[in-house]
Amino acid sequence: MIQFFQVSKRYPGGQTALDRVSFDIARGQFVFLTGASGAGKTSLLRLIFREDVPSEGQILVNGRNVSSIPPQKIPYLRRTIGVVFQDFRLISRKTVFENVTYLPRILGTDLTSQKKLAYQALRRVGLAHRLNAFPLELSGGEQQRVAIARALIHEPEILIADEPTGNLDPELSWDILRLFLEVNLRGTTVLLATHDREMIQRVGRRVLTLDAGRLILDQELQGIDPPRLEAPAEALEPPGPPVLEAAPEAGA
Amino acid sequence: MIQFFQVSKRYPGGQTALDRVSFDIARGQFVFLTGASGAGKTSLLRLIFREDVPSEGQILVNGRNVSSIPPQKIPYLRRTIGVVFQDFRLISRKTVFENVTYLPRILGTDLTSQKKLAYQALRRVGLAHRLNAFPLELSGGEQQRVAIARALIHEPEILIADEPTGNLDPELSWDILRLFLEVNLRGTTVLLATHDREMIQRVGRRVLTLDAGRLILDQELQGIDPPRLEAPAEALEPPGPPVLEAAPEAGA
Amino acid sequence: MSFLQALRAFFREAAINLARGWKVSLVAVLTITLSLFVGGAFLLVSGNLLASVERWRGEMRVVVYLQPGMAEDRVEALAGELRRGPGIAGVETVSAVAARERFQEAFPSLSDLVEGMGDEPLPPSLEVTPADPAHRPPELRAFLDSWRRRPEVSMVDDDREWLGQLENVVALLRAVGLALGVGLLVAAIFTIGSVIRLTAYLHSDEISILRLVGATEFYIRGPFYAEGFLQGLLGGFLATGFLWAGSALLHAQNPDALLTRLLAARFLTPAEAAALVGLGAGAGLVGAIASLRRERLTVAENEPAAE
Amino acid sequence: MSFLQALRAFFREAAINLARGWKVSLVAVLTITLSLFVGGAFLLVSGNLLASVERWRGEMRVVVYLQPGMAEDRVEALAGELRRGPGIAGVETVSAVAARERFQEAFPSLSDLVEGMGDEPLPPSLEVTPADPAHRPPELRAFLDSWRRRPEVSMVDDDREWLGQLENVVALLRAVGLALGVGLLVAAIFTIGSVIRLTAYLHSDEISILRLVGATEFYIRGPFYAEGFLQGLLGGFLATGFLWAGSALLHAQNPDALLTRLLAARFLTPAEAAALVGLGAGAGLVGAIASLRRERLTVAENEPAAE
Ligand SMILES: Nc1ncnc2c1ncn2[C@@H]1O[C@H](COP(=O)(O)OP(=O)(O)OP(=O)(O)O)[C@@H](O)[C@H]1O
Ligand SMILES: Nc1ncnc2c1ncn2[C@@H]1O[C@H](COP(=O)(O)OP(=O)(O)OP(=O)(O)O)[C@@H](O)[C@H]1O
Ligand SMILES: [Mg+2]
Ligand SMILES: [Mg+2]
Repeated sequence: MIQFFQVSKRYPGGQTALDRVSFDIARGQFVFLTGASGAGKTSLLRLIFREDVPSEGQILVNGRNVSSIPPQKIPYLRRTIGVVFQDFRLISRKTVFENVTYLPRILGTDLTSQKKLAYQALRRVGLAHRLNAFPLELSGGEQQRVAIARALIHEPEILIADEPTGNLDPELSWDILRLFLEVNLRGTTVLLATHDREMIQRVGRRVLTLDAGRLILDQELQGIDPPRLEAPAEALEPPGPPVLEAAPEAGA
Repeated sequence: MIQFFQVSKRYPGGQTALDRVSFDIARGQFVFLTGASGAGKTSLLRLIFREDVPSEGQILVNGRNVSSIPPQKIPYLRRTIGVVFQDFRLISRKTVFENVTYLPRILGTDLTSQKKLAYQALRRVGLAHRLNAFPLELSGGEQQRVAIARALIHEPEILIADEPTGNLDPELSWDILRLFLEVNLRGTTVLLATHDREMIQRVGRRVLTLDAGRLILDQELQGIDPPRLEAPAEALEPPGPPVLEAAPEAGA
Repeated sequence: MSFLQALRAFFREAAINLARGWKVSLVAVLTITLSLFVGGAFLLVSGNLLASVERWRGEMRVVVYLQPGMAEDRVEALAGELRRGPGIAGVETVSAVAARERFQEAFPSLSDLVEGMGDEPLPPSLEVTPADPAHRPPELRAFLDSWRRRPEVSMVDDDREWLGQLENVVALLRAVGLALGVGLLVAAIFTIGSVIRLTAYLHSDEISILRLVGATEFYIRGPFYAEGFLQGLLGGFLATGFLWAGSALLHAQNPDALLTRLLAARFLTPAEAAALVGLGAGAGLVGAIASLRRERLTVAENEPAAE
Repeated sequence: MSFLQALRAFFREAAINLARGWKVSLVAVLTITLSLFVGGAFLLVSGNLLASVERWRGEMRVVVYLQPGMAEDRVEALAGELRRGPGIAGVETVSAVAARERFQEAFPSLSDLVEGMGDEPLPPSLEVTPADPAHRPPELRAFLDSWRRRPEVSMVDDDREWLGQLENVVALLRAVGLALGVGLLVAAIFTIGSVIRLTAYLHSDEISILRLVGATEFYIRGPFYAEGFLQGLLGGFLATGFLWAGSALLHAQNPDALLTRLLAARFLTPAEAAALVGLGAGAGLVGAIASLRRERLTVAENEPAAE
């Protein structure tokens, strides 16, 4: 379903976001993508629905090479992919209803069906009662759930979710994860970028780990099996007096 | 330093975000604010730096009643408060340097000093090398750290951070937390809204818990003492086959 | 989605944008109104002037001035001779007395001067109406030239000469009006383009989401084209309305004044008015299309710079 | 931050905004240019006309037309009598021959008519120069009226009458120009206001951050006021430049034409030009201030609606 062959991505500024990444995700798989801040997760996801093109390498989505796809075919590729953006990308001038029904509107769905679809999608994320609110009238977590509802409004072939639970409390995170698993069960291929190791540990499944743009780990976790991700040693220590030195340079 | 007396906040749409909340935070305290998505955390924080006014009740910040403060005094109140917004609020037209130096510019600091301040603040969050990047050229976690650097550029009297580690991996989250603890040690009162129970457990300190706008818990945790927050029962169970019913209506 | 459905959606979206950003749109609409108004006004005035010229052409005469003090019967004899000339429809005699009276009417301040003199100071004349007012056949011209040289004749004055000059003036007027109208129209297209580009910029977040969700270029651009079209259409209607109001005002103020008769005898025909409105709508569409060349929208999608 | 530092910062910020959004700003600048140009042009033209009127006033004479055919010495005697009248600086005689020549010069097409007559058709006249060209003392008026009734006199013609009419025309011209200029200026203020409001809208995210970080209203609004001021200033300079260019063009094309002498004898004085530019800058500032009343910026801060 999604195949990366030696894909690299370098930005004009000189940042190397991805470095010869190769993997193959089969139809119907549920895959976690993890790695430190700036490791290249978002950059990788953006390549799949062609928000950006790779500097090197080939990407096949559904058997199609997305970097050589003709521009007028791009919309049809994108309609099969639901995306939850890390920064939500809700339009503040539009209501929640209008925000989640972009895809049905594009497809020419009539208003009644749009309303039904929107209600269903919002109910799944627990926000059916905020249909007519504007995004700025929602809490951070509610906005995130609207973004999730938008991605799920038509059951997509591929679901890409970039840190979809960063603003949610653990219970809601778990609910959303269940929702994704359920969508996955119905046949959608799911690729989910997250920092939440607890979530990955609990769910298991396949985990791709990026580090400074390189794919350093591609493991298959089993349910609640103990994850083999390196646990932060100091995280288990008592906090004690805070260390007075500045944070080390992280990221790229 | 920060006192709430029976504060309620109802939005025009009819949402009740806060319901008779009272508490008192002393100068130099380090306080966590937690609660489910839509519990009212952001609404509470916004009242402190008067981005909004309460529907009922009184709020004293540094002995000043912030809802009756004359408009022309508001800027001077705000200059003493550093805020990390849940949605970052970085200006995409401006570079990282320009984004973090708003306060020094307002105060008329000369360019050399601005550069020094920006460099110091960015180094603390590990982003000194991206001084001239634009926010859209940064990863989600990097943007969040720029927002943190902006709040810390002048050591504020009060630091308010709304979900400041939602887009950071556990190691970086810990680094940022250390940074906040360090700032707190130097005298800044810190109020930090977060969903991250692990973080709260490790650090301890005082925890305010909101639920549907009501302050339901005000506890003092000790270091690594086991937290007394109700742990989600099912979170510890194996995931098993995903439950096929929709997520329960959460939030308000 | 059917094409018609899409069109309807575009116009609804465009109308909403116009209503929300009406202050900026107003500038664009008024610019196009001004350009069409100026162009239309020149067209109207020059059209009316041309019609007057055409009418005068029908009344155009050649006047043969005779020597002063010529006897009445001699004048009549010359008139009879003229009448038999080629291409001449009729000849009327104007006596010296009638000529003086006309002069006094035309220059009242000089009236006393002419009055006080003993003899009739002005000469009698013969007013010749050509058979075809628009054209002078060569025989007629030769005939008139022969009269110019006769001793009884002091001067032959042909209206056609100054009418030709008037026609030149009207043509110039029309050219100036057209140039001004076209110049202003270009400015209007530019302004509409600016407003559309601005709307696109203000909506760049939405455009970006539409793209990412799988909207086609046609779907994304449609509302902007509709917006330009609507602005132009509105400008066209306003311009036609103002022209009509101006014309009506002239008529109401002094219905018989020369100015009214010259400039506003006739308003635009429905077809001409429709053409004016259509021109506005077309200009709006062109402005919208020009402002949304491929690069523009792409820039708005990813980049922070373009404002 | 000192006031001067702040001003410098505002103008730098405003210049950046203008450069980035120049396409929209252009519309505003050109509107104010147009308004100042039209206002300035009317001012200039009417000013020049008034100057001409003033000049003519100095040359203004009363003409006493005598009876035709009057003998030379009688004319001279009358001239001598006139010279002794009250408030009269001088009297010049114009003989019948000179009068005919003048008439032929003024109406060349009627030249033949006057020529052919036996006697001199036009009367001799006496041109009286009043001592004070601007005012007619009552004695002079009574004196002239007594001459009007004398049998030797056919008519007394006082230049002052039509000059008064010309002055009315100039006043009308000036009023129309002022009205047009003011109307356009209001439109320009409106346009500048729109552009500023738009800039504020485009920057509402930044305004919001500035507020939250503790910027004062003065600091937040400063750059927008500076932007309006700069737009108006630019418009004022452009208008002055265009006026100057138009005037120079007229001079270059036909330096001696009546039109040039009437309309463009004199360009704006430096003080007037500065006033025009200042008016533009002031209008820009007013537009900026009007567009940023308290409510506006607050709305932009929290609300999604206002576009
Ligand atoms: N448009 C861009 N231009 C230049 N550099 C960029 C751009 N987008 C991302 N980068 C850089 O590429 C690297 C990878 O970014 P990416 O957004 O893929 O990280 P990420 O894994 O999603 O991080 P996070 O967990 O913080 O969201 C980072 O160093 C980032 O600064
Ligand atoms: N401007 C607003 N208008 C109307 N309702 C609002 C507004 N802002 C917030 N709300 C509502 O008030 C409630 C509390 O919102 P708040 O943002 O304080 O929650 P929160 O605790 O910060 O949640 P999260 O963890 O998801 O950020 C929510 O139900 C939200 O929908
Ligand atoms: Mg990311
Ligand atoms: Mg919140």
